[in-house]
Amino acid sequence: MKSNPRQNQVKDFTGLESEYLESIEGRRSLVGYLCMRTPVELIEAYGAVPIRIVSSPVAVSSGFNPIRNDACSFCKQVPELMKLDSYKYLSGIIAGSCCDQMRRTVDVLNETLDIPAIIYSAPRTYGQNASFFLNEMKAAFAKLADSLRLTIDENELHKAIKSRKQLRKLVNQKRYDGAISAPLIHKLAGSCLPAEKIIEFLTGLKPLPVNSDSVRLMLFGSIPSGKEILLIEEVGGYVAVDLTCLGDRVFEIKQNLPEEPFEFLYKHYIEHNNCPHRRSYAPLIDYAKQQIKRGAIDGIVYRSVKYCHPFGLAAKRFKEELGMPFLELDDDLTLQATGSFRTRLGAFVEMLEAQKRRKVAQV
Amino acid sequence: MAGEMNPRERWGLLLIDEFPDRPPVYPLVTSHASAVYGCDLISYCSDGKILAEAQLAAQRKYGHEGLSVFTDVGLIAEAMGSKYHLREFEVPILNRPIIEELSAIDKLKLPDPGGSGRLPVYLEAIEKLYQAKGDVLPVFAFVPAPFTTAAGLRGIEDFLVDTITEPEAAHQLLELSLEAAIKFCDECILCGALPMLVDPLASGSVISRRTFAEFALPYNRKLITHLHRYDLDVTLHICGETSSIVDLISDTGADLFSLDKLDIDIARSSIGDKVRLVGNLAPHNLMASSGVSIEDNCHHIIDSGIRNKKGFVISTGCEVPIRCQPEKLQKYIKLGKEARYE
Amino acid sequence: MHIYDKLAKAVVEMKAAEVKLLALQVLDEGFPPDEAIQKGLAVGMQEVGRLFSCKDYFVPEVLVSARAMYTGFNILKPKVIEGAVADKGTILIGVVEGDYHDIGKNIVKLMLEASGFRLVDLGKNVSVDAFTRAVVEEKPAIAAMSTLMTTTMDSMEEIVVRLTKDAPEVKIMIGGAPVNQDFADSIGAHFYGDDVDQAIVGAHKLLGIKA
Amino acid sequence: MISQKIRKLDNFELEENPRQIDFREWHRLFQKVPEELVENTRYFRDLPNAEWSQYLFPPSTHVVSGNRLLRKLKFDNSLASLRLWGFVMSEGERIYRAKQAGKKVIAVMGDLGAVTPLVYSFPNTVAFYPDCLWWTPFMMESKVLFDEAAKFGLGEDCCFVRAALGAYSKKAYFPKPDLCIGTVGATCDDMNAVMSEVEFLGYDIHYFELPHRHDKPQDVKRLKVFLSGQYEGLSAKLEHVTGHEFDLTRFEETISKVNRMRGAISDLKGMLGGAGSPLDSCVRRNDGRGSRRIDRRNAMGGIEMLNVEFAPLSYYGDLDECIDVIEDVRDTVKSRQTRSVGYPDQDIRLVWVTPPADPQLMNYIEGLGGMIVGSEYLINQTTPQILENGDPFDSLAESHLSGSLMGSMGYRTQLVIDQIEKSNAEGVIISGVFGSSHCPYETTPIVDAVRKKGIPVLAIDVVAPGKIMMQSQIFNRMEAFMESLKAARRYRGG
Repeated sequence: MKSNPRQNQVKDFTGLESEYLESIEGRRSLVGYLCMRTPVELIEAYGAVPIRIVSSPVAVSSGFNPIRNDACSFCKQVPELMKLDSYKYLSGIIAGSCCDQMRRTVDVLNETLDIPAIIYSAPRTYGQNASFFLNEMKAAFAKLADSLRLTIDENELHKAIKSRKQLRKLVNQKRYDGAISAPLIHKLAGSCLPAEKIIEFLTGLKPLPVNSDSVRLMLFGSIPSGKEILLIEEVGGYVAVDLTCLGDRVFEIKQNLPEEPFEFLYKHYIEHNNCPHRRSYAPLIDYAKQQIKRGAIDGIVYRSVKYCHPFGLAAKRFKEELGMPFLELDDDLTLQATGSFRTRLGAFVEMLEAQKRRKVAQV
Repeated sequence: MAGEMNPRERWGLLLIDEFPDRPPVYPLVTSHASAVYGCDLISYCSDGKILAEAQLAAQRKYGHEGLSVFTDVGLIAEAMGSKYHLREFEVPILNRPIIEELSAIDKLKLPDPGGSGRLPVYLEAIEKLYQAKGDVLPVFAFVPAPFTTAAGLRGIEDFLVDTITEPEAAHQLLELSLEAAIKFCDECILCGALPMLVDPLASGSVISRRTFAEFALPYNRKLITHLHRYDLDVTLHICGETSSIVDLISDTGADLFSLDKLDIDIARSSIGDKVRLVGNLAPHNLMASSGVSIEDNCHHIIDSGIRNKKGFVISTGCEVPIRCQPEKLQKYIKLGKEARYE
Repeated sequence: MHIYDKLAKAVVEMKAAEVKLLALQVLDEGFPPDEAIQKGLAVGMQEVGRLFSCKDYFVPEVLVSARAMYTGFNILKPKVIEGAVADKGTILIGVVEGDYHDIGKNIVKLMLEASGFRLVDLGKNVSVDAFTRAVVEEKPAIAAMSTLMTTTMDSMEEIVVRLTKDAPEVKIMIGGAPVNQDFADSIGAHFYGDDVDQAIVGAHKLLGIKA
Repeated sequence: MISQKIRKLDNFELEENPRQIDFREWHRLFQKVPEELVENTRYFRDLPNAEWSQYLFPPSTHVVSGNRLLRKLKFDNSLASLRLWGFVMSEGERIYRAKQAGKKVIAVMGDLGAVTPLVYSFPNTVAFYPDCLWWTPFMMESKVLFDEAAKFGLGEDCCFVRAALGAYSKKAYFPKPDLCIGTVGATCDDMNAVMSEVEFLGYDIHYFELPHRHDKPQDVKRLKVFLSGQYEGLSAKLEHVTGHEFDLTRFEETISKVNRMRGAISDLKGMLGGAGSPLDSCVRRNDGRGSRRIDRRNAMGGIEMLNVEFAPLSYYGDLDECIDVIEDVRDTVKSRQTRSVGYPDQDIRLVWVTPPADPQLMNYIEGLGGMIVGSEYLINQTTPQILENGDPFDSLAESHLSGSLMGSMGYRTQLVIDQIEKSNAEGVIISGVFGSSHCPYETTPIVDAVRKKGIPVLAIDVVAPGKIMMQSQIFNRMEAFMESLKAARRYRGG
């Protein structure tokens, strides 16, 4: 069987991650986080390892789950995910209050887990209430650190911020070059590795050949499990931009941010966040349009998690305003959903390929 | 299309002095519904279920913005004992009035809305229409006004003569007709319909301003005052020429005036700041035989009506003829729906 | 005041009892009854017609006046010698099928009679067949029909079509609330009258005689 | 000046004994109300010659304008309740009239009544609560507003508050607001999505940030300072919109009125909740066939109380009149309790959790013998007395902090437990809404906590209008629940 360079990338990277986690086992606390509105640098500055909690299409035998069926499929899954090996060893959980459901999920975690789960508020308005929300963020971390008996290392904080900045720059460049594939960006976005290690890994990466005939897709929407990216590749599509909260958006470089570390983290992670729960639709649509242009996108795969209000309820608005071929995958995170997604993605990509061929022929 | 109002919403705004996107388009599609539905008028007038189904069929076909429960102006008189003649393809007519001698007035009984004459037919129709479409379409119950009912009890000619020769008896009859109307209106309201008073005989083509002021107006006013206790907006329809009494219409307290043969400009300048106008394409324009185009005739009505200060409903001057040409009615409704405020 | 004028006045003032007394007085005092009808009752009715036209009088007033007039008429008519009354021509009148409203028709009939026409009244709810048959049989100079209801306008059209074929010489006039000149033109009626006044003028015009 | 005697209606008795009547009967009872009283129920009493401002009408009036559910409901037969319904049902028109009369119309979204006192402390303003439009589809038994919201992609997996978006889009349910205030943060996600769409439709929204509530005192203090700042910012915005400066005297007057209203509501809840266990409150009464136990009976209907409890969200567009209307209800209940009269056959004590969008459910349980003695309608922030004579914004912040929705699940659960204890409830009904952002999380913990206290609980999801089959299932469950409560009482020897 021919080896797939993209999958090899991912395999190599996850290998690196496992190695790292083994190397620190028992020596550092693992802190889970639920939303990309979490400044991972801060977790690192406390000497802990940030573990992104990602949805999984693998059914978990539930036992008791106090969350009812009509809750966001991801949130509903979180208490069950905690029983998986990947999250069993977490010492604590932290989350920016990205939506009501997430807030409630943290409540449930507090009821069902022995480890602390902490949430801090995030604003919808920009600028005017910054100092309060910045303090909320600081206080939440301090509270978590307190219960985990961790102390902050200011030097580590500076270092982490600096290397993350470097990382973002590098990721953007390599992604543009085509050296970083979409499955890999998904892994990078949720990686527990310190920035230096990721940089080290990326530096050696060579641009991968891209089939210029492939349809270029933008993945948009709420937290993906990663399987949809693989499915898109499987049916011959190319994810040129990943605007989910586990994709290119994580590595976005934001302009004119303050130097002071906490202020920087607050602005970068919390305030300037393109999530429909905390932003009006108009700037979000502009933002998506820019990304569509930048990535020369042919079509959009919009992923919404079933009963996710921020993304689910915004889907129609985006579809109408972006004026592009648009496929909505409403994922309830079951294995059955995967099967139907494959079929639907296949049809979508085929349709776009046909369109593209017609366009080329016309030229 | 997002943001489009439905008839209920449009009427709702109109009735609180707000201007919706456009005036409601509500031609008086009454017995014509039987033609759309394909039933004879005897069943239409005597079976509430058929009346309702015919109204719904007509509304589906034309998309006009209100349901009308109406058979004939003798309804209450019949319920009080006058004999009416139901005919297959024409509206019922008075056969034999109950009050042939004035002395019989004392023996006259108020009708029972649940059992007298065809009143239950009406109520059943209202109930069915309200259940089916009441959330999006207002249901109008056409209730004969006291003056018209009194004429039905006494015979038209005799009643008109009474107004001059036996005014006291006429008032007595009117008083009873008023009570009957109040009783029946109350029931219509309970079933979900907005009463619309029809007073064809109080027309300026038939009686003088003086007769109107003495015999029609006070009873209409009392009836409307009663309905106003429920905070309901009442429509008064008077057939024929009404220029001589138009200024008295606002004295009845009617919130909407459905005008027939009266230039809408006159109505507007006379009572337009107090009363919403409903009107008034002449029904003969809708007949197949009419040579004139709908466009020519409706522009003046719509353009003038829409400027009425208190609001306007695009309608016909009187009932749409049973044998109206559907294409013409459709055309009128289409043009009406193209009208816009601002 | 001459007794004829008194009769006319009593008719106008809608005083049936007075008309009755005056009519009896006419006979008592030996006035020619046809003259009393013509110069008294008819003049009164014409005045009523005028008042009706200028909207001083309305249907109730006309009805009461007419009742007063008939009180006198019924007393005087039996005493009239045949042929003494002028005859401007015969008019056949009726309300078309489907309509039972005949007040308007009755008033028009009354006024035309008062103007010296001979009237044949078919009544109300007259079918197309009955109307046509009557015209063919009676051979009137004018056939007049009315309706108050939009629902019956079709019958009017049908009658006109039949008459044009079966009795081409008869003049047709129409009236009634829902119809108008356009409608009259479209069905081919010879005259449309908006009110009683016009009906009288029209009848004279159609027959080319002076009012 | 209108004399107090005429404004207060409770001197006039429609019927001596309380009972629940349908709208037909009410329609007939209404005929007995003297003309004078009808004419003197007016909103916007400050406006002269506002003949449209009467509001005392029977439900049949509102049936005619399409509120079809009213035909299925049962209402309390007092004049105070009649007046309450008339006042509540005329709110839509009232907001339009306010705008016509030049008042500033302020939409208050997502906040559930916390910022309303500030809005009314500016002259010539009325507040309304668009979220409440969720009742309209039920009242009209119509999908119109839901269908409209669906055009924006807000379908069945979104809470019923999506009706508010439909109303914004249709522009036929309230006039264009002069200002929309949108509370964001620790409120519902679905309302947040509604607000985003409303903003996209071109409405200007002033966002009021509401961080979630912490339980530790020092955190609460920090929050209070922040909320106080939010109020200050909102006040500045209101100054701009109304063209009037914030005035402390006027503010204090308003707050004292709001407190009076909140006080009346709390009195009412207290009276209905009553003291003592259900068994203690049984009295013996000789009815001629020997001595018989008569249980304590319900003195006011659940849906009337729902209307009363929701009054502090927007005061239904007229604070002064609203106080009067509610005090009338309170006085009616007081007089009934003094006379020891109530609805016959209603004595199973229930706490209702989360307002039911469909008032029929509440009516139904009463028909089965239930009386609603306590409630947790997610509006705890509208219940405390606002501190008078303190710093205005601090006082508002302080009362805001008691909110039901902004705290944790545990906090809300505790509020429910408090209600149960206060009212000696025998059962709890939780009426959730499918697709809302908090019901799926709260229901189970509340159910567990209540059961732990040995109180049976019935959790249902309110069914959208028109789904008859699903609704009858809920009715069946209610029947079974009430049967079990009655059996439990027999078992205890009640």
